Amino acid sequence: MEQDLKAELQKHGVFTTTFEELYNWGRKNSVWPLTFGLACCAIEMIATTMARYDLARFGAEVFRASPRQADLIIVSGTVTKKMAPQVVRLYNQMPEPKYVIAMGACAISGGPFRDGYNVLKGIDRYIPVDVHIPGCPPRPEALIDAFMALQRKIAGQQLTGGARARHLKPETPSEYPVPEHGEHGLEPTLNAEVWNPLRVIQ
Amino acid sequence: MISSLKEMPREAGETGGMAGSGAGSQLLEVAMGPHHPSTHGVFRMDVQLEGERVVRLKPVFGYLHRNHEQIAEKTSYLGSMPYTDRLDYLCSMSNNWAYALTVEKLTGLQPPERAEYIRVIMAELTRVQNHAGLIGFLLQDMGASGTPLMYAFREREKILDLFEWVSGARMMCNYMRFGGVRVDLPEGWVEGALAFVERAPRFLDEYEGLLRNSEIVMARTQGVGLLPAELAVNAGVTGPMLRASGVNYDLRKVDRYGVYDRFSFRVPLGEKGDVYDRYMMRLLEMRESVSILAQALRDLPGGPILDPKSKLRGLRPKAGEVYGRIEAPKGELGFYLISDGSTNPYRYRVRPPSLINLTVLEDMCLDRSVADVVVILGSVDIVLGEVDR
Amino acid sequence: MTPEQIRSEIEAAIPGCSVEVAPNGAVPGQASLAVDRLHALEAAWFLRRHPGLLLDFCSNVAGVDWLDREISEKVKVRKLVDGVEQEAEETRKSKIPGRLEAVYHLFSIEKKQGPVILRVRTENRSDRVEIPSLTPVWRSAEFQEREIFDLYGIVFTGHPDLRRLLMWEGFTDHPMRKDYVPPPEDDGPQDPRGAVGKEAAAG
Amino acid sequence: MLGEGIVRGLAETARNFFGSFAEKERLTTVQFPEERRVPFEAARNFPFLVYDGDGKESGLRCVACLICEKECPPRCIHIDKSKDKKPDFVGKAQFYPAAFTIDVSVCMSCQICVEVCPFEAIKMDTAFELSTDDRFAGLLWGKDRLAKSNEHYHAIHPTEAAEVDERRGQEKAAAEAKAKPAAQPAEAR
Repeated sequence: MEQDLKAELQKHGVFTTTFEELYNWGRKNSVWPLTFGLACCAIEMIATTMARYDLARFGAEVFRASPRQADLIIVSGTVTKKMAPQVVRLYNQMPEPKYVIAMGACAISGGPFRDGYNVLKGIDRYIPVDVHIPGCPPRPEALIDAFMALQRKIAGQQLTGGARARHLKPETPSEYPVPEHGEHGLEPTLNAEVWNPLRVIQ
Repeated sequence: MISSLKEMPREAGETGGMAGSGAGSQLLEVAMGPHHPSTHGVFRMDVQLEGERVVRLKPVFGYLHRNHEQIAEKTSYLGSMPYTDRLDYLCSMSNNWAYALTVEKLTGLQPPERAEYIRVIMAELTRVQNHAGLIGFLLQDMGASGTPLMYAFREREKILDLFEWVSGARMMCNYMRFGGVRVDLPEGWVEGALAFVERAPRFLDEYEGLLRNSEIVMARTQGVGLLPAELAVNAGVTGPMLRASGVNYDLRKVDRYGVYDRFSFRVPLGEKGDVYDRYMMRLLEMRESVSILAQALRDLPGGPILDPKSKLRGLRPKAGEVYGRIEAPKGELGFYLISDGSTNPYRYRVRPPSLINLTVLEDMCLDRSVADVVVILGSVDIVLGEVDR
Repeated sequence: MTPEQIRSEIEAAIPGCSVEVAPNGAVPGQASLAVDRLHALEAAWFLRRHPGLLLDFCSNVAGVDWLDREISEKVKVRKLVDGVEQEAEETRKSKIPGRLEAVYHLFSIEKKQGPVILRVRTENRSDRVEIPSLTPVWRSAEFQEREIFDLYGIVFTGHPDLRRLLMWEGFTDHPMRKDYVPPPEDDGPQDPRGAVGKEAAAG
Repeated sequence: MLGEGIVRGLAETARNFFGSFAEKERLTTVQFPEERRVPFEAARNFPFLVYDGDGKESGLRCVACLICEKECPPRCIHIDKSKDKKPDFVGKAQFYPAAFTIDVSVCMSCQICVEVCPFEAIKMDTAFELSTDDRFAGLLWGKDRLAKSNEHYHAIHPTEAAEVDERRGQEKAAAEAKAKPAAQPAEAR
């Protein structure tokens, strides 16, 4: 249906929708995040759910403690090498469709602690990330902004056709290999399937 | 403790179904964490259970070990200041102070009077918001889901507004400098802080009335997690936890750092050292903090905010070492610095109160049930950024 | 009590114990007591029970890594130059062997005083790194000594539960040592100078 | 009496619930995307480069002295110094940054770059709605994204910007005054 016609009908009190839109509308307004706090950003994540910012207004009222009941993992804080396998395992245990928000500098790239021997330089080495929020820590408003960006992404996902959402493609994995603790660090140091390194083209 | 428990007479079926049918002979190993809603971050406890009773508990650390000490040994003295914010990320102002105090001891810089007062104000505001948050989390662990934490964060936001007003950031203030503070209080800030201090007793009454008399809270906290005074001292427990066991040791009174000797305040003490005492300790300390805040805001002098000898870049203290400590909301926060005369410290060590307070976790939890472990851990008040650093 | 007084009291009370007063060049400049490894535990018990000190609270335990250092000093010597005795400067190089060290900051809660700084040193940095654990005296050292064992590799003999504290079991390095080199990681260019735009152009 | 404490606690929550209808103070929620708190003047998030006038490239105050690059604790600033020199606001020939990159995925908003900058060239911005799905293109900011006008600086930190402008005005006046007597003896000779 054409957008103009739809808008016109809406003015007259006739609402039309496609199955895809209805389905995505439902999904985007009931994203349940995982109660998963790692470090400083987790406090801002909690602050976002509290009275002043109230993330519940966006349908994310329920923070689930079990990954089996969660749709979204907010990686909020520094992922250390000791913790990385557990984060990947939690991600693997979440049912599809699932989304990842990398909240704060540490989760994106290791942030200020990236020179540390026990700090993972970004969670996108092991699991795919949908939205990155820079900041150290990002303000609660920034998390809400990222949450809305994720909602827009969900609303725009196609259910059929070649460009359909990641979780609907049979060839994309739902689980990723869990890194192991080696003698000097994590093995492997990254998952080449997921990670896109920065290329400098001179 | 473990052996005595095994000898205890046991009724049939008391070991619970999970441990199997062999009466009391089988132990169940449970790993609580690192992803667990009640561990206040990424912290793991390897608990051995006999039925519901804890017979062994070993904390496992390091899930948030961010190598703060090593990074600090590679950056300049000033460059470590924003990293100290991220130690105990609820109390960045007091961490800043502890580090600034230590470097001042090392270099001989002297903060002016106004800066000292500002530091006291910031530290006490930090203490109020930390204790309010802690009580919220503790009550949440006991099942009072939501409401106390909501109240705590409502008040915390007001304090964070004050922090943001002066330093520009909500949590990671990076506000103190060696020999003073970074910027002066903006216009209207003191009035804003006074307005908060005036309202604070009302909030504290409300917060105390909310659950203090609740029979459930009393049943869950009184007599739980007993910590005798001798053990607390020997295990290096500090802060509200030590004072809840009845030991009168508050660095604000003992070391009299800053200008704490100019304020009149009391040091609340507990009797038994159980979870209830630790819970009440926080409530009482918040009231004392509010009284210090009122005095400091009343007496706040004018003048400069930074020692004129202090310089931002290229600080090179003389070779030597120093240990500085303050009474942070969680206990004695110390910094141990060794300088070799270069621009970065040769050795930089943080004495984390949260980590050392956990030394007695096993002693407090033995012979209690799993549900009590959660409450006892909550009453210790840990922040993983500081435990693992 | 000054560090010198404490030193003489320890040496009088514990036969064979040698204590060195290590100077401190910082502004407050409190000297510390370097107790020899073999008598460290006895010295610790002595300090804790000493009626004038009553150091019942061990606040901080820190590991320190001292690398092998070469110190060059300029010394004035008299030399015969062309038959005439002259004063000349000569640089002498001396080697200070590296060692690991555990530093204990002791306070007294009873007497509200402190700190007394105690240092215990290992023989070298590689194979002889045992020092006695002071956990039997102060339990607050338990986790901190484990941390030092983990990050510096000092083996505390007599520690009730000496395992790694922060890093995982199976990790073999001691990362806080000054000569620790982290394993190479493929993390692209650390320096993304001028990469903006070009990356987008590459697709 | 059993249950008394619980009733008292419930009374406390009830007072808050009903009080929120009467008291504005008890209503704390900020309906974020529609309703925004007025940002504090000191608020900071990520750095930006100030330029004077209209020239986004030519008006940059930065002279590529590399102090901020060196002092940045997490080392997220990367500068390439130019080969040639350009006159700055007082007419002195200075280098300029050929490339100036800030990796905001590393930046910890500590403001140390602002404090150490002797040229008032780098300041803190207050924008925080920066979420992106692109790890590199969205978070590696080059000169074109970092450069913001002095007017923008005035809009977000008015007091501070006014002070900076005054100081720069004095500097410029002093430089002009110095240039004049230097020119006169040369004519006399």
